[in-house]
Amino acid sequence: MTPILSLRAITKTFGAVAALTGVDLDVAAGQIVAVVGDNGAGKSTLVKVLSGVHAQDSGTITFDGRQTSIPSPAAAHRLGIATVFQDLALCENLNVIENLFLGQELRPLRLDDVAMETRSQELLQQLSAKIPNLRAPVAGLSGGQRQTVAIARSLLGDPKVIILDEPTAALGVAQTAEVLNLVERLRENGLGVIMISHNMADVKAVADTVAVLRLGRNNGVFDAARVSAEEIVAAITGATDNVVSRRAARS
Amino acid sequence: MTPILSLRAITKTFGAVAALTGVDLDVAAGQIVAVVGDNGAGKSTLVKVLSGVHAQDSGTITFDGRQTSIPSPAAAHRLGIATVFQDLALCENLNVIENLFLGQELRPLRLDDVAMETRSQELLQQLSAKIPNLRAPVAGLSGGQRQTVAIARSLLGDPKVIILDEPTAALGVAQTAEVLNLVERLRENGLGVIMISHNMADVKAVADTVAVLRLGRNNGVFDAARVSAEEIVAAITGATDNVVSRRAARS
Amino acid sequence: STSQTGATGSAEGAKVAFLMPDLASTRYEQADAPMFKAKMKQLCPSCEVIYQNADSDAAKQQQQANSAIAQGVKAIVLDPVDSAAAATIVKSAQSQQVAVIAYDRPIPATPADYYISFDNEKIGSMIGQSLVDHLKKEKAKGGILQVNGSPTDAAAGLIKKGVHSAVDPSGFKLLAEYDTPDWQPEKAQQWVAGQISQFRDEIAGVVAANDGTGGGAIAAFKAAGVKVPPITGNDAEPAAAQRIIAGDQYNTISKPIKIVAEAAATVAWEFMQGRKPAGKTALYNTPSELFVPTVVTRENIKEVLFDSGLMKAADVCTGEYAAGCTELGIT
Amino acid sequence: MTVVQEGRVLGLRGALENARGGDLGVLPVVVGLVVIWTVFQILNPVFLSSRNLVDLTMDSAPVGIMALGIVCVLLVGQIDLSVGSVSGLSAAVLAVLFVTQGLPVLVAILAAMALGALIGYLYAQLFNRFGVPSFVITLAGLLAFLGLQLWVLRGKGAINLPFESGLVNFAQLSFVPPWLSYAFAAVASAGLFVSGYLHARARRDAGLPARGLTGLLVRSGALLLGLGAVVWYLNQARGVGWMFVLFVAMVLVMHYLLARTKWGKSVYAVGGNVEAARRAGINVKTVYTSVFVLCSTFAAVGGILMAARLAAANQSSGTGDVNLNAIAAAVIGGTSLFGGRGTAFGALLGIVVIQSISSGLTLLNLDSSIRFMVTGAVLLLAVIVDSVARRSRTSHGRA
Amino acid sequence: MTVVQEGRVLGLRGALENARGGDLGVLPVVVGLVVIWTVFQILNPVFLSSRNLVDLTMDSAPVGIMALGIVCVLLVGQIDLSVGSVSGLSAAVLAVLFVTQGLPVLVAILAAMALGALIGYLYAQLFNRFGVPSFVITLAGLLAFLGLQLWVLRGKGAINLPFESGLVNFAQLSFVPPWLSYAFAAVASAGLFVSGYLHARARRDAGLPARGLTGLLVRSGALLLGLGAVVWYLNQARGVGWMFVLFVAMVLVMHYLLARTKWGKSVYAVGGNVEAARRAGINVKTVYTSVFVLCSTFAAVGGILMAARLAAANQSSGTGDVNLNAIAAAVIGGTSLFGGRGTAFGALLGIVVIQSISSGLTLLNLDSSIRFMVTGAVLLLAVIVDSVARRSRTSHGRA
Ligand SMILES: Nc1ncnc2c1ncn2[C@@H]1O[C@H](COP(=O)(O)OP(=O)(O)OP(=O)(O)O)[C@@H](O)[C@H]1O
Ligand SMILES: Nc1ncnc2c1ncn2[C@@H]1O[C@H](COP(=O)(O)OP(=O)(O)OP(=O)(O)O)[C@@H](O)[C@H]1O
Ligand SMILES: [Mg+2]
Ligand SMILES: [Mg+2]
Repeated sequence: MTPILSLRAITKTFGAVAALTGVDLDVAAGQIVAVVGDNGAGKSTLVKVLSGVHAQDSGTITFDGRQTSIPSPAAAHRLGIATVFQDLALCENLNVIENLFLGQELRPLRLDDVAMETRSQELLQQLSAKIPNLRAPVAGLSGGQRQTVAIARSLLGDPKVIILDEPTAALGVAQTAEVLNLVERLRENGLGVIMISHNMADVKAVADTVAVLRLGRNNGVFDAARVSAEEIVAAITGATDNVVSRRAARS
Repeated sequence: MTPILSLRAITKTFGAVAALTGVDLDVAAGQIVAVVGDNGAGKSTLVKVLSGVHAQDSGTITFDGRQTSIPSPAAAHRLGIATVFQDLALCENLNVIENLFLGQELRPLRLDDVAMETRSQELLQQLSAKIPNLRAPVAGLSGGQRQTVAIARSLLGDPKVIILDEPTAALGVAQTAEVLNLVERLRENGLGVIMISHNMADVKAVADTVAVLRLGRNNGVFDAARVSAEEIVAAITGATDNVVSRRAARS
Repeated sequence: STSQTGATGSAEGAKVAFLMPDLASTRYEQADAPMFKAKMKQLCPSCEVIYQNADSDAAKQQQQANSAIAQGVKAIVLDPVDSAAAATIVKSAQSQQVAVIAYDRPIPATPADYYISFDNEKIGSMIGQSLVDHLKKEKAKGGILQVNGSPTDAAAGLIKKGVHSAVDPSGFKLLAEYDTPDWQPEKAQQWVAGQISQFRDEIAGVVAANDGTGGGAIAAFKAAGVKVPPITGNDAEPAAAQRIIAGDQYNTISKPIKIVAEAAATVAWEFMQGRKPAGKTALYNTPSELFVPTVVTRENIKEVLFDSGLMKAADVCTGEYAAGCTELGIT
Repeated sequence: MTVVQEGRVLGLRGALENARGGDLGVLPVVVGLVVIWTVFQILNPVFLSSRNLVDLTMDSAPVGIMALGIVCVLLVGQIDLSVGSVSGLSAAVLAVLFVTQGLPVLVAILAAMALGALIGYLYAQLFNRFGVPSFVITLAGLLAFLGLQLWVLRGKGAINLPFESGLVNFAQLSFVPPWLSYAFAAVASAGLFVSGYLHARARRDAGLPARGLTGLLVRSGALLLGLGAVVWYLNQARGVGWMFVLFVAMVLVMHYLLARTKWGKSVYAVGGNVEAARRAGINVKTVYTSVFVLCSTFAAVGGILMAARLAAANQSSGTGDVNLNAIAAAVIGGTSLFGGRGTAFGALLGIVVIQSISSGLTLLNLDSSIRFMVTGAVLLLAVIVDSVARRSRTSHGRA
Repeated sequence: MTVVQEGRVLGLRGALENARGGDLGVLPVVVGLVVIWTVFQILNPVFLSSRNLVDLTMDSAPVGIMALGIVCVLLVGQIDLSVGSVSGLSAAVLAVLFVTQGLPVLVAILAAMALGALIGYLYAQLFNRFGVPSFVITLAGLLAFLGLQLWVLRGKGAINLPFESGLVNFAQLSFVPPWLSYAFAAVASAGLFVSGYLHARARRDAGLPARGLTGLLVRSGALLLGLGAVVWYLNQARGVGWMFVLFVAMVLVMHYLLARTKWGKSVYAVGGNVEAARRAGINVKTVYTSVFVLCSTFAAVGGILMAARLAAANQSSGTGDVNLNAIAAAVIGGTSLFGGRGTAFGALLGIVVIQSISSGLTLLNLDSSIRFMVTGAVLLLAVIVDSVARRSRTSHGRA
């Protein structure tokens, strides 16, 4: 598989903190890559580099065979990269529909609110979202409802690559299952998916490849079908004897 | 076990949305109660009622045998209820130490920063937190780092009941294990713990009792040792044939 | 050090400060300052005039005076923003051997070295009296509206007092009066418009404390579609001259600024050379020289403003005012 | 038929639920206004006379237009302290070009507006490039453009605008003929009905709940009655001024732009969470630029109208409380100083509140010390009514 | 010994890392100030003369104290537009009580300050009870207290304060004797060393990294040299005014309160995220009350000093640009208008920038129109330097 998106030697520092050091990553169309790592390992920073929020300090990004740069979120949108951010990036003062279509409203000069509302309902139904009122400000939504809105938003355009930063963190069991189903459907439709998660079960369930980040560096890329959860945890924590294995042993 | 905290018929509405309707809940000292439910089921609203953020519309709260009201977060603190909120409630402009000790600073008239820094380091170490610089504003922390800070904060006072609203949602595998260990230690120390989670594995691992909320109402209280994950999911979704079970059957 | 203080040594190349109070009236920037500078240049070509305007801020004026003293002026010509606060300036200047010439407004609390002025209270009474006389002559009925200057401006307080001294005993009823915040014409306009709604045709005339507020009052009558009654002004701005020529404004007041500014320059030059000129009279224990302003109406506008060279017909008689000028023989 | 009924039920229920939820919209400001009007009317019966209300509408227009610009700037979470100076400068430029230079009035107006737009563009550049807080940029602008205004008027002080000119006439004496003003009211109410009907039909066709026919009819009927009554009352005196019509038209246009276009949504998004807006691919800098340009241009328009109304431009044009009044009108009308919340109609209501207080006190003939105190007190009272209502809303959980 | 060395390495490395990370602290404002000073000095050599700098320090004090109050209000994300009016009112009250009523000056001062505190309390009540935006409350206050000031002075206009009184003397003529001023410098630097040393020792004892002895010595030495030089230079003219000493002392106290007390942390927390502060059990209303009271009291103190410096209170005391200068000083000193970011030292630096511009332009002898324009331009320039540096900081990820 030729990668649709490919990173080489990406480095990013914040003041004295080196968030990413020489990170490589490849995603092909129709492939789900899980990026896992400890808290502060640099996963979200990687996502932000890919979605144009931060510019990398050095390193190259190749998209669809062409070397490119992603200076702004708008540029990422243009390339066809859609992102669900860990902090969701919703406008609390706008309602659900407005948030879903933010930046990609239908009929810019005379908003087509009928079409937007219909499409929103469809999308959210597909994710089994339980949102009482689409016209209330997002400020009043529960954590999981917000996350659903953020996921729904990334599906709106016609993206080639979707990046999900801990998409199921706040979701209920049913919604999580729906999102995993959705991710699989995205793969079937030939999209490249990067999914960040702390949940080994979810990772094992959907990912094709698992890339581990540790302290801002690559720490192994595994074939999801062949690796065990324990091996991934060992790569994440940097040791086979860790608190997780001890806990598992104890119970 | 006599409950240390006990709710009866708690009701709370937001405009037209009935977030809680006649909810009952009991927590005893040395007991871990997991509250589970779908997105928007009212879990966080329940937490907010208990921590003085919202006042209930009706219903009674009994704490330590005395009927009481919790009109403000300060009142909750005084009773001995510490809370980790789902949205964390950190001040982005303050640094980690300042956030940890917010409202309970040592030596109010001449802050004892040495003692506060030492104590912060201890606490965070205990949670295996990986935070490069305790004196940098929280704005620059990763999602999991923030969550660790919020959890550490709730341990600072000398609470009798700790409420954790999806405490491990953003945590890495190691940190999650540490938090679960911590929750068990809290039980051993005789605290009452209310833990909200979407992760059935975590719930099964630590909880004594599982209370299910559905659409703002009680939907069963189970003994964690005897109930299966499937039964809980069925109570959450309101059906034994649900997307989770279908997904499980498929794979 | 002594080299920086006045009173001794050569006056060649010396500095003098000319400190004006506000921008509410255009005269300081346009008339007083250039005329003072011109006269000074004539008396002492090598001397330097430091001109500052305090923009109605007494503290700023104090800062300006201090900085003038720091620059080593030998005399300060001071038109105080606030007569009381100016005492500080006089004290500190005099303690550093810098002479202070009070200009335009007196400084009663601490005698300055000299006082040259017209009298704002007098100006108030003159415009008021002129209007009252006119109304009596016309056998007008009704009452008078009084538009005062800014409630936070001491000079406006003096004018107000003067106007009252003419209007109160006149027999015309004082319908209402208004302190115009910041001398704003728009505020005056809005107030007068309200009074037109209230009193309709009871209004025989309006005493406005300067040309700006007078213009506002006129605009209010025009906008209400009502005949404009006689309205006063003060300052003899070109715009007011135009309105007088057009018959919209009844009077304004022309102060012989050139004479006063030149007198101030002459006196300052005396002080700079270390002499102490004697006053024509004494006011507030200060040797003083007072000048009398002239009320300008349609009758005398030609002589007072144009024949004297204060204004040029070419500047004023533009557009629709040309006809009025011709009628009055202003060319 | 069921659909329509369902729609009506929803319409009614929705309104009730909103009221229960504390979402009273502009109602509280209106209540505050009614209180003010009643008190002033009792104190001086001239206050609610047609004549005085006509003056009130005319006085509201110039600063109201500025407030409209301020609403936009506040919506993105910024501020413009210099609208007063910009209005004064544009008045000065207009007067110099039109009177002194003898250019056609339209050219002079366009030049003054262009200057306003340019100033806004300059602000936006400084803001976007250097990230200087808009408070400081526009504070510097306040001083600099006041200086420029004085410089433009140097050696003149004040310039009369000829009373005969179309501009002065527009601002002082031109009123809508009564028949046309009634026609306006009718057209507005018919327009509301037609657009509402089309919208409801489209929603129903898409299977969404919609307002019922009766609801639409009642709404348009109420508007017709309300507008008709106002127009009739104003027509008892000179009527509805064209300048006021211009103001209302601008409010309507801005309302449309803010509520029904992509640009409007971007403005709210930038004010609500600028980082989220940026990540959504919105060109945040363009939004800031558009808003600053709009605000300064509106300030210029306000300045032109103020000069026209006074028939003069002078050195004190735009000084004094013009700035504060424009900002206060926006804030009283419910625009948040922290961005993301507010409407164009807020500017209209806010300026009417401010002008009512000012006009009412003007009529009372008070000593200026008392006048200042009462102005402060009344202003506060008007806003307390509003805030209490809003607070009940937040306590119901809607921020 | 190793600990000390480790400490020193940390101190140095820390500073370097901060600079690399773009955290330049107050450095940019200082750079802006140096630029302004250089330019003005070139244009007029009197600018940096001791005499002029003495005047500058004295002029800075009253508005600087007000700016200190504004910093507190801005820190909690609110604003006070009425410091000018409150200062004018307190000046008027002081003058009436002291001069007209003949009360002892201390009683008059305390009464004026109490009035200020009361006003702040009133604001806080309105804010806490009704949730009226502080912008509107203090706008109403601006008007109402201007009215009250006029009323207090009715029939008088202006009241002279006797030159012989201690108060006027304090503000105009009383300077620190040279030996004492040097002693102050020495005490300050010794104090910095001792407190730094004790703190470092406590940290080392607790096993935390700490500054090394050399670093502490260098820092205190630099302060000694810097202060000594300033004091020496000012002593070439009249010296260091007691009023300026008061101002600096208040800055130090406020710095301590904000940085080293629980109350200070609450203020930052409320400004950063009021809901988080509330959930942390902070009594948010008390914090707002304390801050509003502080700000109005400081405004009253500023007004008293301003009156003392003028030796008069009049109707225009506190009007004009007092408000804007106080707010601008806070903002230029790096206080955010959105709350949660700023320092007490910012007020000191900000007011020095503003007064330098004002004093420098006064010396330049410009036409008013040009003066306004240049003021605006210089203000902008000073802040651009600052903002560009700050921006590099945010682009490095520190908001
Ligand atoms: N402040 C508010 N204003 C309006 N509605 C609210 C508010 N807070 C919560 N709600 C509504 O109340 C319901 C319950 O919300 P809550 O946050 O308690 O859900 P939750 O069980 O915590 O869900 P999640 O698992 O997604 O966090 C939701 O429908 C939500 O939209
Ligand atoms: N804007 C910023 N300023 C300063 N430091 C930052 C910033 N953003 C991230 N960091 C730091 O960079 C490191 C990596 O952060 P990142 O958010 O990428 O972690 P993560 O892998 O997503 O962790 P988590 O699983 O907790 O979300 C952390 O140490 C964090 O503190
Ligand atoms: Mg992350
Ligand atoms: Mg929740």
